[in-house]
Amino acid sequence: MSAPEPVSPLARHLTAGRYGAPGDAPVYISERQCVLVQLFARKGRGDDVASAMQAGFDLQLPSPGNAASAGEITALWIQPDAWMLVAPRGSEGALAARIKAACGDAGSVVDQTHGRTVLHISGRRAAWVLAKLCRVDLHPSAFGPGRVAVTPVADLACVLHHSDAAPGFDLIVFSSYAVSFLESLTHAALETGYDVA
Amino acid sequence: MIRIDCPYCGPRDEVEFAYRGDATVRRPSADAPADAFYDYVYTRRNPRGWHVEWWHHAAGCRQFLKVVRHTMTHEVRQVAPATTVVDVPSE
Amino acid sequence: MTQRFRTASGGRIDRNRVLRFRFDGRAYEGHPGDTLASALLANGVRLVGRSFKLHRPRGIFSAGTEEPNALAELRSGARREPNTRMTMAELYDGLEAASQNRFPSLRFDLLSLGALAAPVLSAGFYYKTFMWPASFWEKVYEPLIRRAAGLGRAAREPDPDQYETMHAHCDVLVVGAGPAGLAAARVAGAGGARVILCEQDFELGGGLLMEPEHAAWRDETVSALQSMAEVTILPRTTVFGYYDHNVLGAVERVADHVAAPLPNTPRQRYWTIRAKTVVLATGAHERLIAFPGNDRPGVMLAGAAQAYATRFGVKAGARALLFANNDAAYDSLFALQDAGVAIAGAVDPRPESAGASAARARGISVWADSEIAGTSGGTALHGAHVRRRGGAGTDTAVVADLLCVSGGINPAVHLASQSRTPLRWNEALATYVPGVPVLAQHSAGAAAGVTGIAEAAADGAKAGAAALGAAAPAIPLPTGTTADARVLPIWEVKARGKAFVDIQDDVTTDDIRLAHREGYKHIEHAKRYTTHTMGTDQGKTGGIVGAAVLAEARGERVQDVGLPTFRPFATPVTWGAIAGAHVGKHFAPTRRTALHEWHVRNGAEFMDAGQWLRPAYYPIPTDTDAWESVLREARAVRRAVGICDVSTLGKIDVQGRDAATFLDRLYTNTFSTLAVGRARYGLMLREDGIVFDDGTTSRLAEDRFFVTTTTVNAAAVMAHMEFHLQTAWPDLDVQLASVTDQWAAMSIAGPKTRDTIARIVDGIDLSNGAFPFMAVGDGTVQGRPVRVFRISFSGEMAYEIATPSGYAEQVWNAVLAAGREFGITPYGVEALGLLRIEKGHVAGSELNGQTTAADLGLARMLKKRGDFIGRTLAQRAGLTDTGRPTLVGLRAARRDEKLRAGAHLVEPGSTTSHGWITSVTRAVEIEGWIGLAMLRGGAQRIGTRMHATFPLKGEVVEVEIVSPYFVDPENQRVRA
Amino acid sequence: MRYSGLRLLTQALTGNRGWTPAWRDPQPKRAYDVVIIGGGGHGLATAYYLAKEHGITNVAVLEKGPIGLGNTGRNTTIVRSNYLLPENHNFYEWSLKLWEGLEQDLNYNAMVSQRGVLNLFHSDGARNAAARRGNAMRLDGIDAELLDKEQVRAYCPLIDVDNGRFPVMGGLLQQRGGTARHDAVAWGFARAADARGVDIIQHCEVTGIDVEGGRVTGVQTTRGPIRAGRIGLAVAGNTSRLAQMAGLDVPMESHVLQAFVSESVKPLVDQVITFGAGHFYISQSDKGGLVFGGGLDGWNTYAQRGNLPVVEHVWAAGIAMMPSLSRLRGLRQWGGVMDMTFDGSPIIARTPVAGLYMTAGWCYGGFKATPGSGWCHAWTIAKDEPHRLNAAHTLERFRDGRLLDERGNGPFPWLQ
Ligand SMILES: Cc1cc2nc3c(=O)[nH]c(=O)nc-3n(C[C@H](O)[C@H](O)[C@H](O)COP(=O)(O)OP(=O)(O)OC[C@H]3O[C@@H](n4cnc5c(N)ncnc54)[C@H](O)[C@@H]3O)c2cc1C
Ligand SMILES: NC(=O)c1ccc[n+]([C@@H]2O[C@H](COP(=O)([O-])OP(=O)(O)OC[C@H]3O[C@@H](n4cnc5c(N)ncnc54)[C@H](O)[C@@H]3O)[C@@H](O)[C@H]2O)c1
Ligand SMILES: Cc1cc2nc3c(=O)[nH]c(=O)nc-3n(C[C@H](O)[C@H](O)[C@H](O)COP(=O)(O)O)c2cc1C
Ligand SMILES: [Zn+2]
Repeated sequence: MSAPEPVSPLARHLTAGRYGAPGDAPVYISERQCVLVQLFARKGRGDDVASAMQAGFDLQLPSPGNAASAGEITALWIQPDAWMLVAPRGSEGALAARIKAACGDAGSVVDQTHGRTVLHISGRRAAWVLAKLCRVDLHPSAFGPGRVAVTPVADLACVLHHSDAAPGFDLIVFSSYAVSFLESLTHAALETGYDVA
Repeated sequence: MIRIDCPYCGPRDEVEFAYRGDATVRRPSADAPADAFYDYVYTRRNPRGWHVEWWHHAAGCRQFLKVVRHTMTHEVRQVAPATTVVDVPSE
Repeated sequence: MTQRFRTASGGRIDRNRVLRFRFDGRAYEGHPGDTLASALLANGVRLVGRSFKLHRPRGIFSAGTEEPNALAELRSGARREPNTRMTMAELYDGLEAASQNRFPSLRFDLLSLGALAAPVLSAGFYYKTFMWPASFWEKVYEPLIRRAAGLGRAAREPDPDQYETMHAHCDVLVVGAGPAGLAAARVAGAGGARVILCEQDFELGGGLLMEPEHAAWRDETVSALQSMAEVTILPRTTVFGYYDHNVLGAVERVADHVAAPLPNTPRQRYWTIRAKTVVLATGAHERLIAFPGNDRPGVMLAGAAQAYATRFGVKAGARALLFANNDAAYDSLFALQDAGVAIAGAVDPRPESAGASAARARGISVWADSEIAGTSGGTALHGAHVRRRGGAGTDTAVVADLLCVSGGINPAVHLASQSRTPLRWNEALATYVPGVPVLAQHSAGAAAGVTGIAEAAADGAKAGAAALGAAAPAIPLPTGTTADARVLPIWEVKARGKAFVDIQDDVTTDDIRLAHREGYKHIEHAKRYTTHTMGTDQGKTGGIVGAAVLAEARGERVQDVGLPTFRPFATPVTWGAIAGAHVGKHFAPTRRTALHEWHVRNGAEFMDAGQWLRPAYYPIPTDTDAWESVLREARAVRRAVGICDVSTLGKIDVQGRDAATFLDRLYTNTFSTLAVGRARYGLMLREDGIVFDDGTTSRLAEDRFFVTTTTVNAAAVMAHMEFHLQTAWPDLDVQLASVTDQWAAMSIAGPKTRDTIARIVDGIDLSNGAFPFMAVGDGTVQGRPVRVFRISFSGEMAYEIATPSGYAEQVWNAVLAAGREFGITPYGVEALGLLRIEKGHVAGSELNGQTTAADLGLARMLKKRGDFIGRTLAQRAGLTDTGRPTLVGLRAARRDEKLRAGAHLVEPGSTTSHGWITSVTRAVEIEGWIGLAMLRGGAQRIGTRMHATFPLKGEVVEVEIVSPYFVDPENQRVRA
Repeated sequence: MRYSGLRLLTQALTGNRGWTPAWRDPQPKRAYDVVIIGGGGHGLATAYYLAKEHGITNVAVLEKGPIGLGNTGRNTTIVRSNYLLPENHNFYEWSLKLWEGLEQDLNYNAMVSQRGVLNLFHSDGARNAAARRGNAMRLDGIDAELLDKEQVRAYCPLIDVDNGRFPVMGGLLQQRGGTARHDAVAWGFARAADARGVDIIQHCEVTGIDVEGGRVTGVQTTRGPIRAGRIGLAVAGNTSRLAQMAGLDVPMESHVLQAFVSESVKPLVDQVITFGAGHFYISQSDKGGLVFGGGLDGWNTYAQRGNLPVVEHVWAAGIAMMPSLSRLRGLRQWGGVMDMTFDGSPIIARTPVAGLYMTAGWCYGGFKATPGSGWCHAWTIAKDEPHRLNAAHTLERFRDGRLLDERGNGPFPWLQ
């Protein structure tokens, strides 16, 4: 029996095609299939978790407002002594287990792979479209590649990661709101037009 | 719009936060008399001036922050992590 | 001939293109660059509206946002938009507008006959009459008043257009793109700042637009700004409010200059702008002078007449007379003369002035030391009476169809004042200017009392530099000399007839004096008593004039009387714009479980639970009504097996060394004694001793718990936990993660549950011995991880299966397949409610924030030892009073009678309520309707009968008071 | 001078020159039997009923600014008595009865307009709560009706019953509820109290309360000290500050509530409607402006101004309820400082300081209480004991746990 495939809440909601205004600067919207693991350092064990992650994954846990990557894993700071680790889809629960094994009782680990959905928006006007929904300043002088903001987008809790310079942004939202979120995002993108890959 | 400079996340709009009232009252110990709990829950100075208050960065880093804010001007003078001891400005 | 009043040349309109439009059904033509007002004036239309109270004829008074009179209903049907300032409405081809507040027509308005009664309709007259008979107010007087009042008519259908929000951040926000704003923006932009420049007009330039000689500087500055990457220019954008922390609100009219927005484009966009520094270059509004007949169509602000001539290429009249107390206004008159308007002369209260000399040099006759004591004409001005100041000598009748008035200028200090910048009296201009700001803000140009193009631009550049806070680059500035804006402060000409200080609301100088006489002497009292400054223009042209009249009555100086508070909206903005995209189904986000689409495909009827959508029930074709579905589903659970999506329950992963200690303090019961692999029902109080929430908590490891909360309280419980963890017990080692969305959960309940799920759950021995009631374990279903809980809300043998939500549908389908032979039935929230009521489990209707644990029969859950939240205050006398209502069960005495939640329990024949029904249902376990209720002396009344009365429907039902546990009170089934 | 249509006519014929001040502007005396602090509706009504019902006329109302510009002058004017708890609805019903005869009593047209107040609900739970409330009212003889969805549609066609995010299920209607002209209420009470000898002293801020041996003796003001045998506080959002002058910390916080008025339009909304799926309520003033508001900004403040987040929510909720309002324009926005208690219900009571009384804690609902509050406060001051109608509205109830928490929100004033 092959490994069961989880179903994304957006599975039936993202249909490839071009939508909205026909201009020449559309944004591109897609879903990313990821493994998400929430890692906490236990009280007073920040250093231990940091060195465990360094040793086990060669990953330096980022400071507030930032992301850091090592290999396929990207760590996003989400709250004091807590990070969201993002990696490409792999076997169920495996990454969480590896991290827990590495951190031991210095860390608490919670698999959130199914609890969150990751959308990606890119294109020259991506920040402009996001500014309709997002209250933080996305200007290069205030934000930029490698930066992370935990902030509501379209009134929904979101981890916003400026993931690539293109520019491109990852938007990590609660799965139960994913459809609602997508509706707001695509509505905001009607004016530039958007392309679903 | 109140803007609160979260020590972790940076300046954010008030909508990201949930207000949680006077931060100068402290939960009494378990053996404290009922009056102490009464004061903790109900008695408020409610100052017209500087107020030290809790704001929960609910849509951000999930931290309860101590915010020193003026209740007439709404100026925010200090935003600190929950365990920080903050002084109420005299002016 | 169309456009009779168009000048031969000049102006910023595109004469090569013609736009057609209609006003009150008649067709006219105008040009791109026109406003509705300028186009109407070009066509010689003078009468455009009726005043608020007296229905007097009104014409176009200004050329901007300050317009009190020229308000129209724009567009039609669902797009009808009342009270649109014609002076701001950009002309487009096909525009349709109608005058308002008149019946049956603008020219013959029956309600204007009411003006005959004008002396009775003095300020505040309605407070003194209409009191007899009392019942006539709602039936007769008020409807009459209401029908006569009001201005335009609102649309009655939903708005077909879209609106949007936009969030912006900048170093420098410049409000207003006149010379001051343009210069400020350019300096700040050239200095490298992120700049946003908002201009409410469709063209940038402000006062420059009516000064052709400065067009070159304007054009060069605008293109310089356009070339700066960090400068955002927003025309058609009104900054409406200045809020705390330098946050300003603005509305951009994206598509109001076309008949309807393009597809994919919003009509308007609401901007929230967070600015490090703000430059207010909002210019000034010219003010009126109160003289009798100053409201007649044809009376116009001098600057406006100039704007029509030089910007729009329109002669606002054929023969113009000026009444002004300052030199600057003469420039307007000269501009009219240059545009080919015949000049009747100038009336100046000053004995001598530079303006007057200049006028005479241009061959214009000047009545110095004079004033205008009245106007003549019907619905259009025919002339004015000029007399010596104070009324000496005889009046001269001057023929003119355009009377340009200038009483000086009022800097547009609205936004500054909203931001708590104090206002300062400026003697030379006899008006208020901004004082020292409180926030990071600069006022510049006419907004700061600095008039003249060159001066304003220089002042703007200075403000731009100050905002930049760094060495400011030099920019080219316009040069030139400007007429003196200083005034001789005259506010009113006292002569026979109505002299208006608020033209829209028909407030006269006599009204102000009457208010004073009656004791409404404070400016805010006078405002409210007379309605002065309360119209759509908020007294922009006459506010200070009314204050001056009041000051005179009080024997004080104007500056000692003050002005009414400046409030948002500096200019009114569209309601829909602020609502943005949050309309219709998008008013609030929708939360869906991982099984949502299965529910949709299987015909579920949904209901809202907070933001969640939950299946209420799943009708099948043979169900004749909803109850039949619900009863069918519930029976399936009681008799065989059912499955219900319970993913919406809040789930919190609690880890850490001190996790158990923490839960002990949060819950009224103890969790530190719970064994790994076991679950326990927990009750949480608020600190005031009232029940907050309940749910089951499972111990997954020594240092790890899985907490569930009620659906509606999930977020509140999480915040409650974080609050206490971070503020009261920061020493505890506990980590909290919301895993509500990570885990989908389904409750499988009924006697055939074990038989069903044992077929598919691997890795757990589900036998009663190995996995008893309240056991928890991890396993798999067809290779998908699951966590199984042996808990029950329905009162039946039940298991809850949680699975990572991406597998929800697969696991759900596996259970359905396994249970098919038992007739497994999906059940919704309605059946769930039925089952829990039969079982006597409390839920939201009982946990309503007003009940204690004892009220709900849960007193035994309060541990005797150790602290927990709410312990102390729960013991207050009022909360332990034995007279409090407590939980009981009810049955309709006649089994076929329906019970209703919200009914009250009374003794037969009495109206004294002893309690109320919280939840009801038709039962499946027993016959008829049952319910739960909160009843005083509940325990003692069990076995008695009472009346459940529902006066709202005139219903009374006899009920038996019974134990709330209708089903299996011994908990045999759940342990089976 | 008595007001009437005839007087209006005769005055009109003589140029309206004969009108006299609605109330005098006296100098403060050195001492009064009773000093009422706060010249809002509640303070003025207290003074009026002290004089009218109890014959106590040596009374001063001290107001720091001009009268009636506190919450009385900035509220959305809704009057109703549709409360759940008997302690509350019986009190408010008495107040509503006073409203019904107020104009004739005061000889001032306060434009009490019983146009109906409809509270919408959108869920079974909310319907049941509305039914419980309406039935409770009916049992105590107060009018209430339960409308279903179709009746709501018929009652007010502008309401979007079906298409919203939270469709309307029905509403609880009180036909006798409605609005009154806020300013006129203050002015009418002032004029009527003045006519009975009460001194209304404006621009007189109380800066201290003198207490000797646990009993009040007078006040310090910006216009000098004034002795008083009894003192009644009616200062709304400033109650904490005034109570502290007498050494009391009260269970109250000050919060801002915003209100809005649209540009004036022809009659559109003929009733008072409150939305049940968000914070929004609306009525139309006689001038034609749609007067609307919503919830608190939600943090302690003494400033009479609010902020954009609440504007956004309230306006969006407005469009959700009545989509056709979308193209109207907002004209003005302001705020008032609310005296929020920890259970959302008022306090009309004696205090631990002898001779000091208060009517306070009105939250955002005290305008409708104006006559009733003044009436009960006057009774409590005159007799040094509460009337039956305000017996439960004590200061001690918080300590005793006898809370009057209508909505079960708990001790969080910003959520009440
Ligand atoms: C936006 C808004 C909407 C509302 N809507 C409604 C509604 O629809 N229905 C309803 O029933 N209620 C409503 N309310 C509540 C209602 O307005 C108030 O509860 C009520 O008006 C309070 O009246 P008051 O006389 O107690 O207070 P106020 O009118 O505020 O009077 C208190 C007075 O005390 C004075 N004062 C304060 N300190 C001192 C001092 N030291 N010395 C002297 N004087 C002092 C103040 O200047 C003020 O004039 C609303 C309130 C607001 C702000
Ligand atoms: N109205 C008059 O009659 C009058 C009076 C004095 C001065 N002036 C002239 O005004 C000029 C002074 O230059 P200035 O730059 O100080 O003023 P300005 O009047 O040229 O420019 C102000 C600009 O701000 C815009 N504005 C105002 N409030 C706004 C808001 N809330 N949101 C967005 N835009 C807003 C206006 O539309 C205008 O374009 C000179 O030409 C002077 O002669 C005119
Ligand atoms: C019921 C009601 C109706 C109002 N209608 C108007 C109106 O038509 N025009 C107006 O300018 N203001 C109106 N206002 C607002 C007042 O002008 C004023 O803003 C408010 O009373 C608060 O006072 P303040 O702004 O002086 O602080 C209204 C206020 C209320 C309470
Ligand atoms: Zn934060």
